[in-house]
Parts: sequence; structure tokens; C-alpha cells
Amino acid sequence: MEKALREKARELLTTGEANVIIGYEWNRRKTRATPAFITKADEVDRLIFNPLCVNNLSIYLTRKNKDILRMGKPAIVAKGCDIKNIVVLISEGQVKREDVVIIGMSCNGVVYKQGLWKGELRPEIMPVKCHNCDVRNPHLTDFVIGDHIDFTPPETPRGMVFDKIAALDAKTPGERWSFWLEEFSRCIKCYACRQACSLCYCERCITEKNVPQWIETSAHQRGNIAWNLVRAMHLAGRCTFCGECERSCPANIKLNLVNQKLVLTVKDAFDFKSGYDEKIHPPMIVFSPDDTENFIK
Amino acid sequence: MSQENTEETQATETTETFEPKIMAFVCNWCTYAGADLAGTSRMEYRPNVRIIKLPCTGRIDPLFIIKAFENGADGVLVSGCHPGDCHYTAGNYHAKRRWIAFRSLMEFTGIDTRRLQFSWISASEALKWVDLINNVTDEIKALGPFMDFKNLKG
Amino acid sequence: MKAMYLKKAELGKLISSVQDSGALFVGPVVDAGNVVYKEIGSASELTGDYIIPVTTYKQWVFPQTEVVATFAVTKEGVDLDGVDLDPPDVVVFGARACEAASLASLRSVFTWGEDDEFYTRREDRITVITVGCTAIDDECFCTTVELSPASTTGSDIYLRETTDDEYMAVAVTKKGEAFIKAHHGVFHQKRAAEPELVELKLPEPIKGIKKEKISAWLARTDNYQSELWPRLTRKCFGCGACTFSCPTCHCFDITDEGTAFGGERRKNWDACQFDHFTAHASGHNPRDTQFKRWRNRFMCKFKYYPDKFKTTGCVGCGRCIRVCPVRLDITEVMEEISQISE
Amino acid sequence: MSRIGVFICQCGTNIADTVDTEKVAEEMKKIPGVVHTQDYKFMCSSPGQKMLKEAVKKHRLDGMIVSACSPHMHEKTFRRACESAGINPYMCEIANIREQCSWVHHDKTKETGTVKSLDLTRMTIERLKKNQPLKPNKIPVNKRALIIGGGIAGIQAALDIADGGREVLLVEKTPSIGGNMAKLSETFPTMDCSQCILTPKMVEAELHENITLMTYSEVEKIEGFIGNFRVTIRKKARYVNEELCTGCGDCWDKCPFKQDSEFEHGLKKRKVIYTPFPQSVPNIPVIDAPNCAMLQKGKCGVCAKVCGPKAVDFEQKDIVVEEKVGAIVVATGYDLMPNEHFGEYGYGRIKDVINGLQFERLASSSGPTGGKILRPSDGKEPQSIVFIQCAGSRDEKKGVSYCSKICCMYTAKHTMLYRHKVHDGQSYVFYMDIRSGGKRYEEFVRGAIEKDGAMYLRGRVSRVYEKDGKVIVQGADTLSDSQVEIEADMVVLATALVSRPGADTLAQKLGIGYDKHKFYNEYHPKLKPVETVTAGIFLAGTCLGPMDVPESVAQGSAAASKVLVLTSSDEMIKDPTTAIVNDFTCNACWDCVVACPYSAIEKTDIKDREGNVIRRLAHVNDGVCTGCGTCVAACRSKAIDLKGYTDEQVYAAINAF
Repeated sequence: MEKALREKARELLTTGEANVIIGYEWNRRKTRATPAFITKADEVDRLIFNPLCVNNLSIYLTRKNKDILRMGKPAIVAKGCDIKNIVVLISEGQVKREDVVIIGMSCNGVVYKQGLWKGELRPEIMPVKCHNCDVRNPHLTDFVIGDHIDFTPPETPRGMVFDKIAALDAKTPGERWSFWLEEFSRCIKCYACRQACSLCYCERCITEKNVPQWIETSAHQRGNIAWNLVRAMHLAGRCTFCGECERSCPANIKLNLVNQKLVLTVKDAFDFKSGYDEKIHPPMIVFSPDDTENFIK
Repeated sequence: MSQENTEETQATETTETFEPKIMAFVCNWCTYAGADLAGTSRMEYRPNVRIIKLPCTGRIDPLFIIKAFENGADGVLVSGCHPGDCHYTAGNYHAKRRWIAFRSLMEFTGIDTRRLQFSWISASEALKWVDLINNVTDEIKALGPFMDFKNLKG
Repeated sequence: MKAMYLKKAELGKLISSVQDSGALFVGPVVDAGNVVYKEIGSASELTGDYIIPVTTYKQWVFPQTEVVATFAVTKEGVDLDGVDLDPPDVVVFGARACEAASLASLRSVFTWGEDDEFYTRREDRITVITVGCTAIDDECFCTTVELSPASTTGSDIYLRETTDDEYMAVAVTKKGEAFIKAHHGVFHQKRAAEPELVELKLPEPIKGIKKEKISAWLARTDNYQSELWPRLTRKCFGCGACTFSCPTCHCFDITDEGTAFGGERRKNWDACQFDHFTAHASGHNPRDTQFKRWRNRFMCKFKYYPDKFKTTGCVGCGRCIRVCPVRLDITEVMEEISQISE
Repeated sequence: MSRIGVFICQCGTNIADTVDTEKVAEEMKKIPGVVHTQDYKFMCSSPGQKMLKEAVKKHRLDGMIVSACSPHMHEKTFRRACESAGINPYMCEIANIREQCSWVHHDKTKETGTVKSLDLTRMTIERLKKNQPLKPNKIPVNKRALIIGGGIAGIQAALDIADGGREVLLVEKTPSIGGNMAKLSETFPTMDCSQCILTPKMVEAELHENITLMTYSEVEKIEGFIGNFRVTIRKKARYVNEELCTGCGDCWDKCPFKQDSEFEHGLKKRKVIYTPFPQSVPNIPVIDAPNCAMLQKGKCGVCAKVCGPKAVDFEQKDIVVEEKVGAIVVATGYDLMPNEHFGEYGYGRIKDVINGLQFERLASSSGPTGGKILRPSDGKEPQSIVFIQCAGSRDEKKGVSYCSKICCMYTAKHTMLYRHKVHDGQSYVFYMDIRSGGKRYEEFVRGAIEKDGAMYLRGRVSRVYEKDGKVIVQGADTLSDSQVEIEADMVVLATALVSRPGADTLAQKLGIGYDKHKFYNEYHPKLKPVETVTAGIFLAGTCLGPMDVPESVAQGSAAASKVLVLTSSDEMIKDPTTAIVNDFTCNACWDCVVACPYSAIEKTDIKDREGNVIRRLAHVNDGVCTGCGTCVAACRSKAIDLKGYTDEQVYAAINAF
């Protein structure tokens, strides 16, 4: 698979179809996969692909990384889950489909965090998204690397995140509040969650807007609650559950729970799943007169 | 700011004397006019609500609601034109979508959803406005001060 | 002062003794899957199974957010009321040698020119009890930056584990001596035979890295524009987790929070990795891309800091490598600079 | 620091009874930025306003609060006073302490009302501190109008606008104006001959100096906004030079080829070079290109040979023109529901089952039979006709849910016309309900039944089939609870009115809304019946939904009056409460563009000197924006804000809560 990937990369760089390959390479000790930017055909052998390739590289297609945009036309090595984010970026006008070459990778799953890797991909070290993945054969690509994968995700999504959501839903509001207060109190306002997210591409994040300062920047409970609620709201209907925010959080805040909860809400209320069709607008900016709720008096 | 309030409310207010602070975000064309009609008709209702008028419910951002709670609101009320009646044709439909998601988020994070109430009130529904204010005020009075937010460490 | 001994089983006694004196006891605990420093109530909360906590204890000398003044808006203007800080005594237990070395660096910054009393008053009242490392991981590189698990810089008391479940305690500073005296009931002198110490684990110094070569290379101004910076660091997406977990990073922002009636002025952690850190009001941003921000961090640690304060800017704790979501490894940059500097 | 004046109105005793206005004035003095406070009996009275203006001068105020009645009542009054005192009117804000305070809190100790008034006034003061002076938007207005559709509604609108002195461009898709009304024989309830009342209007439209007719033309693209639309129109090739043609008719006399006439609904043939009907306006033929031997195969050319003025031009091409107009009236009319919906009625299968418009043609003296009612199958005079109402209407399953509104009336008319022409003929009408609301309409229907002997049967028809040259109609008469079978000579279906094919495409080009039946949406069904959500675009006639001729004419005139109001001055003054984009922070995610109910936000490119696009930005068109603020809430980075209701203003009000 790596061989095919490298050949494709070489071809793209040689023909000039792409100026930079955004992919993965080993770190010095060959213990971790890390993002790589290959611009020369004779460097394509640095490219790797394996279950350590957890990063969602679509972040490098956004306006946040202007120096990467300046490198020329990118070809991006992307798993199906990463492609979902590219789909949203296209639908929100951030990337033009013709401006990016998508090298889709057939994927059997990755590790939740690289530190868990002991040389073998076991179900216990895979994130919930992999167990429920319906894009192991990537969906919006220019090329696909790897063989077709026969995998049918469970009909109703399963895994720790879903169990935990169900468990929380079953609790009283007071218990849920205590839970989240504890979670969000750990927030150190490093904004790694935002920076890791390719859909948090704002020129100026709302928390950096200080006239007026809607969200207090202090890492106290009040500021943390406001930030985490607004971050979640801003991803409602857009989040593809790639999990990069939670993976990047140095405080291990369970951001996947709150993200997935809104994914489920949007699915139930508006019958929308993010990341599949680049021609459809995200649901929070459109409406249907038939939207139903049970709380407006 | 809220710390002061917290001490004050804790020290002096019991449910007997507690008068909740309720903030209402309403649209200019329907609910604001409905509230005006309640006045013109000399109806009477609880005095706990402070209205902020906006052109349309479509203008209402969840940020407003969070900020109101941060500033010590014990309840927040959001109200606008009935679906199909929006002065701007669709602002309230947009608002409804936003509220569906935001309310789900509030519910999930355990923020007491009884503290945030949504309503459609037309320019002619003065009585509905009066009932709503009375009911919401009484309900929130019964719930007591919104300590979840007031107790947040600043 | 002679070496004293402390039974691991008697840590609880130490904690009670510290608490009785009115001080906070801070130590490594497992929280949400991470080992972090936290104020604790009893010994059972402590963990001994860690390389180094994910977060630093700098939050007890330089809190992430603190009120430095309160204000009230009046008809005449704004009444500003400064905070006269009276911090509690804090005992940090289980620190690592690398991290302990960082307090000196922080002090240099916060006493540069004017004293920042919000820092100094806190630092004056903190007692650092370091435990020598008996385990390391791939990311540890203290020995590469001329420190080691045996360094006692910055520690008030230095502990070594013994094979019979005790700690051997050496007071490094006067503060340390005073601490042992104050809690003499918990420490004891050893019996006849000298106890066997658990061997310290030292990370292998990274061969390719030569500190002096890095300094020389950084001193050449044209290297500021080197192609190396974007090449090695453009993968950084600016999350700032490295700075927030770094024991020597110290940047902060002053912000006002409040209502129409008044509020608080706060000192909050900030990070050079954030894109708006250097943004001007005009909209111009001199560090407009992420590699420039990362370059600044590196320059700060290995040039600005040593130049200005003659202290180290990097203690080799490896936290920034562990937390980095794109696995940008500072030692790889150090190594490459050392090599091209040949 | 601001210099704010706060004025508390006692409103006689209306406020003062339950609010201690003096105390409110006293307390407000303590707020930073407030330099003057005062309470007074009637702020809105002329001494009150005078006082206000004097205070502005004396205390050099730069903003003012009036705590009084609802802003819906006197905001304009006080803002005007503000303006005449020399401060920007948008630096005046109203705190509503009457409708929403003194009148609803009856506490005579005044405590309740006073506390609330203090809060409301304070919140408004803090909000005012963040106000910015605003200037009304002035938008230049192009005084030409475009009418899309040359039926009666469009013609009426064109004539009224043209009589009002404005230029009109009337675009019609078919070769002639006149629309569906030109096909009608007589009109209910007066039984005027349709042609007799319509033709003069058609001619007037053609000759009017302010009207330019563009027939056989279609609107392709519409850009711009109210007062400033750019319209791209395709003038389809007629193959006849309009300048040279005299309309003599030699060409169509000699043309050897025939096709079904669209105008006659297939009851008659027309030539391949033709005018739709004899009174066509303009009276200039077109060549039906796909069926013309010359154009398709290069053989024939008879028309060109016989044409005296040499007007036939086989080389003619479509012409695309761009026109600038300030207002648009859409009057695209209706169609009848297509045949395939009426299998059980035999339509399209049985020759003698026809629709209402075909019957109109049969009854018309200029129609295919010269006004004689003759069956299409054998040309015999039918001795009995069955009329089936609600063919497709009020039938959600097989047709449409709505009532087509005019069928009850025209069916009654048909029975009368039939009886007048075939004196011993018997008509039967199957109906669901008779809906004859309207001036003299009920009397008209009664006349059909009582004077002209129409047999009305309340019930539906289950089956229509042919037998021995008759059309057998089986149905129910629910009033006598019996099954009915009628051996008729002919059946006329009152087919449902539906929107024009392509109505949705045109609506998308115009940026106006349409319902699930693709009828266009009025802005407000009661108060703005001919406006659309897109400012400057108006509606008239059956493109809105089924209606009869008088209603269509009324709407044409109504739309015309709206156009005349809009074009009455060179500039349009618009409320400055519009959204504005911060160019530095816009992400170009287009959320605002999608969310805007008015399509008021455009995508723009920022280019460098070489013309390369370096950034893309959203841009609000002040001419179109109505200030709802939906875009502001949709914008994640708050790069868009709403003047008059900015985030800062709202924030300040919440912070003073």
C-alpha cells in the first residue's frame, strides 16, 4: 500500500498535477507518525501509511495554515473520515474541489492515540469512529490506494461514546451538570481543540473577538463553560466526529461526547449527516418549515 | 459582578422573598407588539421580566442566552412570531433550528432547561404573553435562584 | 544537614502535618487518565506510577487565571482596586528534577526590571520536594540540556527512593531544611546500615545535539530566515498545548471582565503559539504564519532566555513532545540545527 | 465619554400613577455618561419636544433616552425631534415604561413600576452608549419597469405604469400578447365578449409611447436589486423582420405546411409561418422553426417568395439583450393541468372529452367553428353535454389540494353559452360545491340553472367511456342518493389551474419564493398581496394562484401602483438598519449568503493589481437588506453585524441587566 502511495505521489509531483503531497512520515525514532509535506519526487519514499496515521490532515487545507496554502496545489493523503472534513470545507467554500487532489486511503482503522500502539491494531485501541466507520473505502477521491475493504458498520452505532451518551442521558440534569462542570473545569483554554479542528477555520475565533467579548478568555469555570458550549454549537451540523479535538486535548476533556450528542441531535431533528455530500449546505444555516420540536410554547 | 450577587442572594434570599431576574429576547414585530397590547389592554402580570428587543428571532444568538445566565439571570425567555408569520419571512425558522440544537446541548450538559423557555407569541396574543410571564416567573420562583451558574467560579 | 529518611507508608502523616501547618499539599494524582499535579487531602490520592505529570506545578506560582485588580464604574470614572496578595504556603511533592530547574527561569522573568509580586510572593511560599526519576520514557531529554534526574537545582528537598520503600531526603535549600525541621516527626535518621538506593534512570543524551552549536547557529541573524524553520515546523497548527504544559513558558495577557457596573482585571496565561498573540490593532500580524510562531518559541528557549537571563529556557522534560498532536519534536529541530551548524 | 440626556415621561398619570418618574430621573443621574435627566408630564407634546430640543443645546447632548410609551408609538416622533435639535436620530432610544411597565404593573405604591423602570432605562442607556450615528441608505432608482408576461394582468400593469409616465418593457414568451384571456369567448358574469374588451387594451399597449413590447422573448437572467436590476432577455428568432413586415398575411396564406394550433388547443391547424390568432399583437408572424422545411431541409421558401416587403429572413438568429430596470412585475399566468391526470374521464383518449379552454374556443365566434358548438369527433351539434367540475382540483391524491376558484363560474357560463347556441341542448354539471362568491356571481349561477336549464348534480363522476358514438358518463348524485348514467354527446372538464411549467426556474432567477404548487408567494397574504420578499419585484395575476379576470386586472393595477411609488423619485430612502461585513474577519464560508431570506448578501472577490483573486468576501447589498439579522446569528466569527442592533449594543444591554 505504501508502495502504491509513493508511486502515486511521485507521479503527481513529476507531472506537476500537485506541488505538495500532504501525508505522513515517521518521526526520528520511527515510533510515531507525523505529518509530512513532500515537494520533491525523490523524497516520496518518506511517505508512510499505517494505523498510527491518526492525524486528520485536512487541517492543512484551511485558511489557518496560509504558508501551506502558498506551497501550491496540494495532494492530500486522506482516510475516509478525513475526507468528510474536506467535504464540509468544500461545501462551505473554503476549498475548491478542483484545487485539491484527494488520495483516498482504504483504511482498516487507526489507533485512538499513538501512545497505545504496541505493534498491532487491536479493537480496544481503536477509536469509536473506526468501529462504526462507513467510509473505510473513501468516498470523495481522485485516486484510491489500497484494496477494497469489506466492512459493514453496525446498524446502530456502538461504542464507548454512545454508551456514555446513553448513560448521561439517563442521569438527572444535576448529575449531568456536575459531570460537565468537572470535565470543563479541567479546560486550560489552550484551544488545542479548536486548532486541531479543520472546521474551526475562522479568521478570528469568536473567543478572540473582544468588542464585545462574549466569551471570557479566563480559564475559570464561567469562561470554560461558555467556550465549550459555543465551540460545540459552532460545530453543530458540521462536526464529522473525526475526534481530533479530543485527541489533541491535553486535559482529556471528553469532547467526543458533546460533539457526538449534537451529531445525533442533528441527525434526529434535521435528518442530516455531515461530511458526505459537498453540494449540500450544513443544516444549521438552512431550515425546513416542517422542523419539529416539542418545547416551544 | 456575579460573585457579589451570589453572596447577596445566598445571604438574604429565601424562596419566600426571592424575586427571579428574567431576561426576555423578543422580536420587534410579533412578541414585542403582543407585550405592548397587554399594556394597552391594561392587563397585569409579574414584574420580573426585562425585555431586550431585536428585529427578529433570527437575530438571537445562543451567546446572548449564555451571557444573560452569566450575568445572573435566573431565567431566559425567547419569543417571536409564529412559524409562517415572520416579518422577514423566515428568520423564526432559522431561529427554531438553532434552538433545537442549542436546547439539546443545554439538556445534555445538564443546564436546567426550565430556565430557558421558548414561545411563539403574535401581536394579538396579549393574553398568551401575560400567561407566559406569570407562569415562567412562578416556575422559576419555585426553582429558586439559578445557583448552577451563580456558583460558577470566576 | 544530614540525609533524613521518610517512609512511603508515612506520607499520610506528612500530608496531615503539612495541612496542620495551614499549607496546601500538592502532588501527582491520576485525573481523567492523566497524571497531573493537584491539591490533595490524603496519601491515597497520590500516584507513584508516572514519568512526569502532564501539567506543571507552575500554576501554584503563576496561576492560569488570577484577579490582579477589581474595578467599579462610577459617575466620576473607574475605581481601580489592586489586590494585595497573601498566598498560602504550598508544598509540591513528587516534582521531577528537570521541572524543578524551571523555577529559577521563571523568577528571572518575573523579577526582570520590576518585581511581579503576584509571582514572587507565591514563589517565596512554595516548597518543592523532588523525587529522583527511576523511570524514563522516549521523550525525556534532560541530559541533552545538561540537566539530569540527579540535579537538585530549584528543589528545596531532594528525595531518592530506597529499596525498602523509603525516601532518602536531602535538604537542598534553607527552605528545605526548615521544612524538614518543621515536620521532624515524619522524617527520621537512618539506622545502622546505609539503605540501598533505587538506581536513577537517566535518558541517553541525544548524540546529534550540541547545545553550543545551536547557540552559535541561532546567533547568526541570517539563520532567522533559514528554510529549516518552515520545513521542519510547518506541521504545527498552533494549539498551544506545548506552551501551556511547559514549565518555563510564562507569557500572560491582561484582560478585563465585568458588567456595566464593575468587574475584575485578570492576568491569564497566553501563548506565543496563538495566531493573535502578536496581532496588531491595525490588523497587521508580524508573525503571520505558524512556523514563525514556532520559531519564536524555539528562539525564546535557546537564545533570548539564555542571552537575557543566563538561565536555561528548556529543561528537557519532554512534555511538549508528549502533548503535541502533530508530534512536532523539539529535539529533532535541535538535532538538525546541530548538524547543519557543522 | 458620552453626554446623554434622559427624559422620563409621566404621560399624564398613565405612567406617573405607578412609576415614580422623579426618582427614575434622580437615579439615572448617577450613571456615568448621563449629564442631564428630567421628568415631564407629556414628552410627546409640543412643549415637551421643545424642552427636549432645548436640553440638547443647553447640555450639549450627543444622545438621548426617552423613557415613555412603546417605541412603536413615538420612536419616530422623538427621533425627529432629535434630528431637528442637531443630533443623529439614531442616537435616540426609547425605554418602554408605559405599555411594558406602568400599564401592566398596577402597584399603587409605585415600587414595582419604579424598580422596573429603573432597570429598563438603565439597560437602554448602556445600549445607547454603543449606538453609532446612522445615515439612511439612499439608493438610486432606475425608473423603467419590466413586466414579465403579456396576459391581462401584465397588460394592465404595463398600461397603468406607462400612463403614469414611466417606461415599460413588456416581455412575452409567445408571439403575441393577450394570454389566456384572448382565448375566452365571453366573460362572466356580464357576458362581455372577451376579445371585445381585451383587444383594445392589447392595441393600446402596442401603440403606447412608453411601452416597448418584446414578444417571442424570454427572461434569461436577473441580476441586481431594487431600483437597479439588470435583466438579460433572449429575443427568439422569428425569421421575420419586424421592421419590414406589414402583417398582410400573404406568407401564411401560401405556406404549404400545417401544424396543430396552440391557441386553438389542437381544435384547428395553423400554418408553419403564423400568427397565433387573427388579432395578434404584434400582427407579425413567426416561423415555427422545427417544422419549417426551409429551415430544416433548405427546401420550400414559399413565404419568402410571396413576401412583398421581403421581411422573411431565414438567417435571423436569437438576440440576447441586457436591459436595466428599476422594478419588475411578474405576471406569468397559469396553465391547465395536463391531460394525463384524467384517465378516468377519457381525456386525450375520447375525442369528445375536452377541457374548458377548448370549449371557450368552440364558443368563440373567432374560433375554429366560427362560434358553433360542434363535437370535435364528427362536427355534429351535441344534444347534451356533461360538465365535470373539479377535474383535478380539491383532490390531493390525484390532482391538487386547492380549489381552482374560477371553474364554478365558467362552467355556469358554458352551460349558458351552450343553451344560447343550441336551444334544445341539455347540459349536466357534476359538482362538489358551487363556489360563487363575488359580485353578481351567485345570481349568475342561479340564472344558468333556472333560466338556462342546466342540470346540476352534486357528485363525482366515476367513469367516462365511449359507446355507439356517445360518451357515457357514470356518476353519483349524492343529493338524491342515486347512481346516474348519462349518454352525452360531449364532456367538458373544468380542469384545474396550475402554475406555468418553469415557474420555479423563473422564481429562482428572480429570488422570489413559491409554494409547493409553484405558485409565487406574496410577501404577506393580507397586507402585501402583490409584493414579494425581493424588494422591487411585484406579482400580478394567476402566477400567484387561481383567480378570475377582474382580480387579475386589480392586481395588475395594484402592482403598477407599487412600481409608480417606487419610481416616483430618483432615490429611494431605506432604513439604515442593515447588516455590514467586517472585511478583515470574514471567512467567506457563505453561511450568511445561504441564511439570508432576501438574497441580500453577495459573494465578492478582492483582487490584487494583476487581477488575481486574493480573497473572497461576503458583501451586504444595502438596497436589498431588510435588517432581520439572521445572518449575524449565523456567522460564527461574528464578522457580520447589524447596524442599530449590533452585538455591542445587545451585549451592553445584557451587561446592564
